[in-house]
Amino acid sequence: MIIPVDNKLNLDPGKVKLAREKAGKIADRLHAWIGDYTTTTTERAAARLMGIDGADESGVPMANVMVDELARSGILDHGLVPWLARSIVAREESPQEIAEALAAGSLKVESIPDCAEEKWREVADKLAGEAAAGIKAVKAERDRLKSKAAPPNKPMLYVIVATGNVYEDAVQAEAAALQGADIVAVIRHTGQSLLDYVPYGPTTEGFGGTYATQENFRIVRQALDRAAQKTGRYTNLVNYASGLCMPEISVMGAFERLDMMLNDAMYGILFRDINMKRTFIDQHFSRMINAYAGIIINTGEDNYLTTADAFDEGHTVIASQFINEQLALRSGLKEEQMGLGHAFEINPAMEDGLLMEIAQAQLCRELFPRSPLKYMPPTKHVTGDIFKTYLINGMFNLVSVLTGQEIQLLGMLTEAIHTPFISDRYLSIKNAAYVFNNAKHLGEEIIFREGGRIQERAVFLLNEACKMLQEIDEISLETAMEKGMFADIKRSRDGGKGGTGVIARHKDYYNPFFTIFMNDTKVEEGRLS
Amino acid sequence: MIIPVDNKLNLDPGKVKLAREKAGKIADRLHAWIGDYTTTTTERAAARLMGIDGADESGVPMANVMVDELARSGILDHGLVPWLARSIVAREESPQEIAEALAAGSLKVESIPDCAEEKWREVADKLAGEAAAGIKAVKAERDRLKSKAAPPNKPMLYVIVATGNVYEDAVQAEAAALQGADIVAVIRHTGQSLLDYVPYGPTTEGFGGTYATQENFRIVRQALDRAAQKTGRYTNLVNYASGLCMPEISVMGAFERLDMMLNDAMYGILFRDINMKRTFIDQHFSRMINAYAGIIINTGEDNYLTTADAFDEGHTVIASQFINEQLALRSGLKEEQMGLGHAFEINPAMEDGLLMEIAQAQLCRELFPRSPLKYMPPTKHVTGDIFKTYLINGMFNLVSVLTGQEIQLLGMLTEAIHTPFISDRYLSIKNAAYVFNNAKHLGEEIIFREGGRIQERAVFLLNEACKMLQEIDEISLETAMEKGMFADIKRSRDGGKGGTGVIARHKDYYNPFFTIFMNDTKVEEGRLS
Amino acid sequence: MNIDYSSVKTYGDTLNDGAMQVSFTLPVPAGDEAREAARQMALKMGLDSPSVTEMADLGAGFTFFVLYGKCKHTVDYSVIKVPKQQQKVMSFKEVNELIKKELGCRIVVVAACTGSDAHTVGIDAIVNMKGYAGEYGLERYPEIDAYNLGSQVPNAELLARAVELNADAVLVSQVVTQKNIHLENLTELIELAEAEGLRDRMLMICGGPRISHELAIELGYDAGFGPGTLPNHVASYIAAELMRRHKI
Amino acid sequence: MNIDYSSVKTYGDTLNDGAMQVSFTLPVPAGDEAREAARQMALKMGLDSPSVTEMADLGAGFTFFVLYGKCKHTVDYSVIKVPKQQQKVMSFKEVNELIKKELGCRIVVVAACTGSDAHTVGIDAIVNMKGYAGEYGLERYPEIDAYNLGSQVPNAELLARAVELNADAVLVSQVVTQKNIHLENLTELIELAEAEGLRDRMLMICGGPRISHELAIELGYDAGFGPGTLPNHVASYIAAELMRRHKI
Ligand code: B12
Ligand code: B12
Ligand SMILES: Cc1ncc(COP(=O)(O)O)c(C=O)c1O
Ligand SMILES: Cc1ncc(COP(=O)(O)O)c(C=O)c1O
Repeated sequence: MIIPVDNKLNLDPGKVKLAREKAGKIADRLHAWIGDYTTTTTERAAARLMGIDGADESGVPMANVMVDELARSGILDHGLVPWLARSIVAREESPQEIAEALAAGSLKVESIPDCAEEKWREVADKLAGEAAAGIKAVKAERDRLKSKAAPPNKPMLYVIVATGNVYEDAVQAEAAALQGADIVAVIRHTGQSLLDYVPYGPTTEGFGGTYATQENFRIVRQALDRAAQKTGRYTNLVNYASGLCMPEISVMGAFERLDMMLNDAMYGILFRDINMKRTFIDQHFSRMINAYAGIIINTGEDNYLTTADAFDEGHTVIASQFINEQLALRSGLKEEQMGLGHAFEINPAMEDGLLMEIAQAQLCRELFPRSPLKYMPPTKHVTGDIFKTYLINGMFNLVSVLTGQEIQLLGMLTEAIHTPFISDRYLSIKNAAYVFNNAKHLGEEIIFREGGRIQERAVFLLNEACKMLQEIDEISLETAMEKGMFADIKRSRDGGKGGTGVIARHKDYYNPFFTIFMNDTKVEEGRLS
Repeated sequence: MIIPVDNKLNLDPGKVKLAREKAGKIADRLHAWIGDYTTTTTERAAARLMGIDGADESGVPMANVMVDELARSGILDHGLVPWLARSIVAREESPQEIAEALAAGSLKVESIPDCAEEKWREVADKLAGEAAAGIKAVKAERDRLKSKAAPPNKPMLYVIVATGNVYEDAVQAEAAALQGADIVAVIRHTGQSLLDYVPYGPTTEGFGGTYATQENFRIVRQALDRAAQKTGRYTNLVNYASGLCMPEISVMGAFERLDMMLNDAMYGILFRDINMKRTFIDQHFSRMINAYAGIIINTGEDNYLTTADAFDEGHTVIASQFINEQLALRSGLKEEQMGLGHAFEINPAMEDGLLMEIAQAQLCRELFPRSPLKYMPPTKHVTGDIFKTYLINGMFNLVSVLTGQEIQLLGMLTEAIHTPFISDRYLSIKNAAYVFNNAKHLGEEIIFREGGRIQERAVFLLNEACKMLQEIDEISLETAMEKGMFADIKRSRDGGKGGTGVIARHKDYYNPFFTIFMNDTKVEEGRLS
Repeated sequence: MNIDYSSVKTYGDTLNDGAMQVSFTLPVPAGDEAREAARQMALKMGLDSPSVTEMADLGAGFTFFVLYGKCKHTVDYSVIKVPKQQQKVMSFKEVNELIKKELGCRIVVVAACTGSDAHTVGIDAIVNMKGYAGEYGLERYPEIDAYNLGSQVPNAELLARAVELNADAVLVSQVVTQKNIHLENLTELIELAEAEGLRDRMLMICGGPRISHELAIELGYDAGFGPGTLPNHVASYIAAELMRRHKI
Repeated sequence: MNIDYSSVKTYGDTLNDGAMQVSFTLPVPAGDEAREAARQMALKMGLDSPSVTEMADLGAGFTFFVLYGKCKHTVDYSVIKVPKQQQKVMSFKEVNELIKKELGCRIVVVAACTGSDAHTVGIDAIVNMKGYAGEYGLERYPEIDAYNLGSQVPNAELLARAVELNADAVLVSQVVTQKNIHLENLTELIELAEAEGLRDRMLMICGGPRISHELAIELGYDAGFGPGTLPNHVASYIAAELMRRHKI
């Protein structure tokens, strides 16, 4: 996925290096404490990895039942795996059977006898190894399917479905694939990100979207695979990890062959008021899973420009991308898996606004040359004038092909009106297909005047991002968010939802997946700053 | 109106010079015989200039009555003015009174006695001088109104109205002006170009448009002047001179303060099958009138790309522009008055088609740096998918602002469906206003890669145009049109409509306006090739 | 998804939601009353919950609207029958071979864009050598003699030439449709042919951007061709239909 | 042009031509029958001479259409009356002066985006310091005490805070409108206020992209504000209305 880019913007490599270094230090400062904690959802994710699935009679997922029990009995700080492994040794049952016994009340946490560390470790590592192998198999299947499929569009066409009924979603996803979409995302039910569990089973009455459940993942994945047989192309499936269940949803994604996941703690903090500590810890494990599963993550910097002004705050996106890159590297993600977010959100009424968009998009491209950037369409400033919206979306597509973006969220005709109709997606795909083809090599042909408005803007953005990173390095990322340095939104360090799910690790804490995943996804020499 | 342009395309100035020289020779070859002839409409135009207006009971315009009578009596080869002047001397009546007497049958052509040349010349020159002064006054009024008005958009926004009812046209023209149009054209009734007279009075039941009549010109001019008082901007009015009455309609335009006129003999030959000789003679006088009246002409090269393929035949547009430029100079038009036509008509399904459009538009811009190019929108390849049409029109607007065009015919949402609705114009103006503003200085910021696809295409077009001009120089323009070298259309040298209206001039032929107009509109040193 | 084809509704993102987009202009000044008028118009059309998403002042007392609503009408799709050309489309080569082998004589075709219509691109695409979208035009078919009379040809002249050339098929193009001029003109041509007793002597075929086979049949033609037609579509039809008529 | 406002038709380029554009999807496979179904749908809506200008296969058995036709319905524009806010819009300075001079005490305003709706940009535009489109927000008004509770605030909590702060006006924003959730939520708030006897103690004002003053009145609010609202519009209304109520 490496797109060759020249230095069209006359950027100072020293500045780029500086930004990366500062971002590295900011990430290190977070990672200095992230490893000291676990969270409820991290442990639930481990449970899911160990094969625990399903929900009890009242709909509480087994993973929650188990983790709640361990928390109640005060041993969650050791991690879920040790206890589970010991139970397996003691009862010679499967993880699922143990969970069900716990749920049924027929088994008490305390009733499991201790055993030699060696012994339960062996059981734990074996099960974990099998789980990891399962994920690898899914990854291999994806690689196989992709390698025999026709190559995707460039940039790739990404559309969303959001009906609230997974069966309707599946039909629409299939139609989108037939229309030429490379990527389909199923929007989540409003507010799922604030649920401290993952709903179970298929959704037929969602609101504003469909729950991210493993069954829903499976249903839509099948629909897209079906479409792939007709089109000979591979359609990527996307869902959302961000929220209170980041690692769990990542596990589900790894199992069900999702191809991309939105995965961003900063998004959760700023836009869903999630507790900082909680979500940074969750993000780390969650991204490790994504990394191992070969899933591309999407980060949420684009959202900043819906609450803050896209022209005034363009540099905050750049700064955040640097931070997200460093954080992602520390979770084992390759740059090729980092769909760093940005957006075309400058007020269309702005004189020379298009030049500013080109500058920002080209800057992202040059700063992160190996990353498949996720480029979000105009949303905030589009109106009920659907014709104009269609046109602005076309300009967005033009900037994308001109600057070599990779993941192109398509703008919808009715963005200002309602969640997309089936025809809106079709029209958006036609829009992009026309522009991408008609301007295919424009990027190769066009050079920006030295010292001109475009170069100047890019240089300015990079400078401002550097300054911002320098400041954040001094005050810490948490303080920066307290001060409202991103998205014009202030969040207090200890406030937000989900803080109670954070648990300091015991010195004997054990989770085999950390090792397995991190060993597999070694970051290339010299990439970590 | 001079737009500064760098040599962005790496053009060979020698080639440009060569093209101009060849075009000059082609024009000279036409002008070697044009001056030997007059035509019925040329003489009718002279009648109109001398103040003859109105129509007889059966609707035949006075100018036609008079010219027909002179033709019948075999003295039209002397021109209309000598006889008219002699009648004035003899009868001490106004030109109009004389025309009416002729129409009523109370006066016979032959009954006017001869008189000393000096005497009738004095009368003729005086009347002609007054007519010319009248036109100058109209021009001065235009200059006054423009100087106090806000400056137009850049490129200027040009829309058409085509209701068939001049009163409905007037409302729609006014609305368009209020919406921000800089230029409004009233489309002509289908087939008017083949009428060998100009209809009289207001039109209320036109088909596909409204007749070009002097009354209609006046009604719409007033509507636009009314709008100007509200907007503080000047809205230019356009109509069509091309056809069998080129000079007459130009006279009407000069009287009624039209600001632009479509004026192209080659268009008439190719697209209306008008006799070559006839229309080249007509065009000469007609353009002299436009030149004197300060009217900008629009040429019709854009039409070639509706019958011929825009990619394959792009160079024919360039060649024709060179020829039209040289012809126009020979009629006294300044380059600033030459709205040379070109168009955005490459199939939108073509890979890199946009790059090809940029190359062609930039080439036109650099070859004719002082001329207000008339840029026509996509028409042939747009479909009933109005959303896509709107988008393609936006790309057209983008190319226009990027390459510094001046007269931008706005593409209509419903181009493939019907003549424009009132809302289509509004949407087209919004489209252009957004793109022109949002990409205002894009042209200043963007450079084309040396030897890249865009430069290569432009150089290729210029080379092909040169070759074509060379060939035409050898075989003559008439032969070139016989061979179908323009628009994929073949026209025989002596065929076509209106050939009988061509009359070889008598050695005593006299038309004072030729001298008055040409003396006034001296072409700058060194411009004629 | 279980679609009841006897009662189909428009679809946004959920079966039977009735979603629909509308845009129009009203000759009233922009404002709250105008918006309400637009809403009422939509209600009269059978749109529930109409929502004006854009109102724009066009100046001079006109206002433009974009509106979404939920259409309550249903259509019985299950009973719709549309007349169609039956024969399959053949390639240039296949058509020529068929004519040569089965018909045994060359086909004569006369084409024009008639009336005041001056649009030649469509008919040229079908008839001229060069053809359209990579498909050769009828002039290039060795087994077809094609005559293209050009544009603005009077209907009577077209028929006269067809008789003169003993044409097997007459092709007429109509592009301008303002005030339904194409319908008038096509009807005139058919009536003329009938009056002169020529109607059954040749295939009468029309085409243009607003022509469908169905419309053509209604107007009394043998076939009609719309946007996207390629020369071989027409050639296939003519060859197969002539064979059918000659009972080959 | 002589427009009969008691019977207004849609307008393309000639008075009363009824021109209208429509687009929709049908859950039927693309083809001639689909096109005919679209035409029939248009006829049912009252569109004469419907013409499908675009038909696109959306895959999976759906087809999209763009269609033009001539709408035969008319609307009586002359009798339309729309409830409107009466007072004129004042500037930041004028509002503050008015409050200071005439009301004599600061106005307390409590604002939130309630229910599951998490869109804060709209309410922030009205309330926050920074304001919107160059107009200061209510927080900046020296004579107004504005409290912005943010998003996803339960209706009950908003009311409780309003009582606690002795608010003169409650501002509620609703942006998400899917399945009419905004109507449900706004109705709940009013009913809650009435049940608690608070309704007449404070101005109840709502806003959002699909809110109009008319709709607000219908729902039992004092005023409603839609797209393009600026802070001073709201401030003007509140100040003037409070004066009216206090009979100043
Ligand atoms: C090119 C063009 C012109 C050129 C024509 C050049 C020429 N020699 O043909 C020029 C610039 C000269 C021109 C002039 C005018 N035009 Co014009 N023109 C067009 C345009 C842009 C494209 C038409 C075209 O060539 N399409 C491409 C061809 C390949 O498609 P097609 O015709 O549909 O043909 C295909 C099929 O329909 C079918 N087909 C067609 N005919 C036949 C016949 C048979 C027998 C068969 C089997 C198949 C068949 O096969 C073809 C290939 O698939 C259209 C807008 C548009 N985008 O459609 C306007 C358009 C057709 N023009 C229009 C008008 C009004 C005019 C003028 C009257 C304007 C004026 N007042 O000056 C003039 C006068 C022309 C006249 N008297 O008829 C209107 C018609 C409005 C209406 N619906 O009635 C249109 C729609 C533009 C608009 N929105 O206003 N025009
Ligand atoms: C920005 C945005 C977001 C941001 C919100 C950030 C934030 N903190 O606000 C983010 C990215 C987080 C977001 C998320 C979602 N969004 Co959102 N979002 C938008 C977007 C692009 C712009 C809204 C906006 O800010 N407009 C600008 C402001 C200034 O305009 P405004 O709200 O109309 O406010 C003005 C007036 O209405 C008025 N006003 C508004 N409120 C009030 C109140 C009072 C008292 C007064 C007087 C005036 C007033 O004054 C304001 C200034 O003039 C719209 C699409 C669009 N272009 O409209 C979608 C949109 C609103 N979102 C939508 C959806 C579905 C969602 C999600 C549910 C999607 C999902 N499932 O994940 C989520 C979840 C949010 C939730 N739980 O509510 C849909 C709603 C569909 C519908 N009609 O129901 C929309 C229309 C997009 C779409 N087409 O799908 N979104
Ligand atoms: C990074 C990221 N995660 C998640 C989401 C969606 O989150 P929610 O389901 O909370 O709306 C978004 C929204 O656009 C996002 O950008
Ligand atoms: C140069 C020129 N003259 C005249 C016309 C219009 O001529 P007519 O009225 O014959 O359609 C055009 C059409 O676009 C044109 O380009």
